[in-house]
Amino acid sequence: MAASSQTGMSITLEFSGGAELLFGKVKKHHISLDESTTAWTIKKLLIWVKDNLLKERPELFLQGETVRPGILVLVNDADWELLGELEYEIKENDNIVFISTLHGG
Amino acid sequence: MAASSQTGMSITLEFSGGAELLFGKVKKHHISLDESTTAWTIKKLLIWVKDNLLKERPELFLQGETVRPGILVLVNDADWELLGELEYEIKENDNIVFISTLHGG
Amino acid sequence: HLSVISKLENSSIARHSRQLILPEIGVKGQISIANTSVLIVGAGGLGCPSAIYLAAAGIGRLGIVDYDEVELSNLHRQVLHTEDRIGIEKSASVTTAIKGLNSSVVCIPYHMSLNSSNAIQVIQQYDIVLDCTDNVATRYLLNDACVLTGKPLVSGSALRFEGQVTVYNTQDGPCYRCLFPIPPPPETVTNCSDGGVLGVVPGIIGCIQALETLKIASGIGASYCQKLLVFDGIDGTFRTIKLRSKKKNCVVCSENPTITQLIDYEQFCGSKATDKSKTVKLL
Amino acid sequence: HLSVISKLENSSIARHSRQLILPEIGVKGQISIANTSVLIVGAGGLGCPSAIYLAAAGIGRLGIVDYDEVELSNLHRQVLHTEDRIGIEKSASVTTAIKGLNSSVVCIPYHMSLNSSNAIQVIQQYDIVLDCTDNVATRYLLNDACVLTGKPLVSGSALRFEGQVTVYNTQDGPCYRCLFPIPPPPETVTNCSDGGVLGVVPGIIGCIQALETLKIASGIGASYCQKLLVFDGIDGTFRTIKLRSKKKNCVVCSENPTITQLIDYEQFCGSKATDKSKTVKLL
Ligand SMILES: [Zn+2]
Ligand SMILES: [Zn+2]
Repeated sequence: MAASSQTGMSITLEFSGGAELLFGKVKKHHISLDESTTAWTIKKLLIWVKDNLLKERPELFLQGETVRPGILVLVNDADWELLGELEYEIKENDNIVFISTLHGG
Repeated sequence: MAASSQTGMSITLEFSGGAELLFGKVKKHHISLDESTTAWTIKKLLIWVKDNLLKERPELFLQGETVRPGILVLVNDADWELLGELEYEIKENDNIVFISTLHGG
Repeated sequence: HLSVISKLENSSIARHSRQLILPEIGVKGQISIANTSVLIVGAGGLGCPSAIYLAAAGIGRLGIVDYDEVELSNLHRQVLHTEDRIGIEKSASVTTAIKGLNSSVVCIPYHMSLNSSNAIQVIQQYDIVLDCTDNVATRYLLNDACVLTGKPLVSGSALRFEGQVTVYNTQDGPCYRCLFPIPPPPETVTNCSDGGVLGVVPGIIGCIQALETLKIASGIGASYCQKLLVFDGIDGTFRTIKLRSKKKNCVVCSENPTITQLIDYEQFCGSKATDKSKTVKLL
Repeated sequence: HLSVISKLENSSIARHSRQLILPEIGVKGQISIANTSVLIVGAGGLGCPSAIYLAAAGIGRLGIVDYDEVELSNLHRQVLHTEDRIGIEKSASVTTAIKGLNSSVVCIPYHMSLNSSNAIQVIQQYDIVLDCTDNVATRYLLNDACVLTGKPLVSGSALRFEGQVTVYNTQDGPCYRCLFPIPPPPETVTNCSDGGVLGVVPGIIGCIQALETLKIASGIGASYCQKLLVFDGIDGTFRTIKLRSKKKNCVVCSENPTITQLIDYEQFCGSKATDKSKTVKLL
């Protein structure tokens, strides 16, 4: 797929449960990740998100190199824990969701 | 895709809203349609369903060559009206759902 | 009719503080909700949860239509009624429950069957109509009456462990007849008396109807216009289906309708406007 | 404790006829439901709909835990309370509502906060626990207490227009700590007082909790074990997520747990077991 990697890898990011409030209240982002010599892991994506999408207070989203406690990460509707968490290698058209868990009743 | 048409075309059929009661109470059926010289339209599928899957009282599912009034047909989660109804040509891996509309409250 | 309010009273601000701070609602949305009138047709499994959550949210005026009285076999799903109101008119029973929760809602019980001769007159007094009924004839009646009076129709249904929600006749979407131009054969229609229903299933569906109604009332807009939500309570699955557009040749909602006034819906459907008996003899 | 019943009384058959005819329930399932006891922790936006639909369905015994009294600002979502019960204990108010609908349910109000010293003693008297609370500390407390006593935990939460449901600690699925070994930083936790909530959203979520509970009680089994249902009320979308399995190194539910009795959850979470104030000073 030379054509697609030259124009970057298209994926969708979604934020819910209030996490979208740190991203300009936009729940769904279609993004393109540049061609890279190293694989696009979620670890690398989080740095990209911090530099390119996160609008405010990064400490409410990230803690060290991972997401802060209380945020679930899903890749194509499955818990990232099933897929290697930070080391998961992102593929074209992946849908990655960050859900802040709710506690209200 | 010579290999796949030799072994037939795999699709999923689902029945809900009570329509499953006419199909041995089985909601989801994975079926394979034989290779054919004419295209597999929904019209042709309905005859196949009547001959191969329908367990009882066909008049509660079919009327003439189409589904009886009150049954919605969906192809990949879209109303079949958007896709040509009986004339829609089925493709490999299509998900076709027959929903009997409910009236209770 | 409601007198239009333009500001919230202190008691309303205190009561609704948790929804006033939602940016999608705010003071403006709350005032819109308070200026909205809603007619709930059917005070049963769907009507009970719809009515109480609309009243809780501060809908200005609620009409409750039901021809029936409370029975013991209703109480497994019609949770606004009580044991000591068995035998009472359902519309009055729901009104009592609403008054207890929010006395500032104007609640009007209609102990009657809606039919072709009275439906328009009742419906035209309301902004939004909820179909919480249990039979096909009344569903066609409500559809046509809402098309003729230009009202959104928030339609719910439930049977066994399944439920469906859609919003007709708004945001340029289709009406019930666009989807179902011909009524189902009476022998294919199962009601809750014959098929059964787990009470909390209409609970879920009725709550979703209330949410859609509040989104219309506050200006957010409905989610299930030209979409059908299909719930399967055994599997725990919710499926959202994209429906067809308005039909160009729809007999009631198209530009050249052939139905311009209400018809005899029991005859059209071959079934009665009640869930008590299934077929009507066509003479 | 409930005395075990082995057949249905005529009044129960009449009341539950519409759910008895469901093949998935039947007489056997209804007897199971009547022999089940459920503890609802939190008599608020989630607890109200859960409680009334469980009572309607004929759950044998319902315990209702809440430390709070009814306030006007609760009534937009806590629909079992009434204007004339403002100031009354919420657990008593819910009990009154339940008695009105179904006097055959044994309903026990607990006007108290659950904490490490009393939770086990209350929970061990029930078969299933519903987390209808509004704070992180109580959510960890309930999780650990349910793991230690072997009870399924049907967990719901709601905020703004969103809701989440999952069932922990049953059918070999994970517990809350398997998913969230470390509590969220207190400054990232928003409650309904600060963030707001549209009342019918916890209505939908509480009904779904009741449905999951009835499926466990009747032997059908829960749908959202090792799954999370995520509802977005603005978009009208329901998403079901496949969650991880039980964690081999979970501190409480694994084979070699390090937590074998309840701890101080306010200290663990750095926040109080109430939605009224957010952080607790750690000494
Ligand atoms: Zn139409
Ligand atoms: Zn665990």
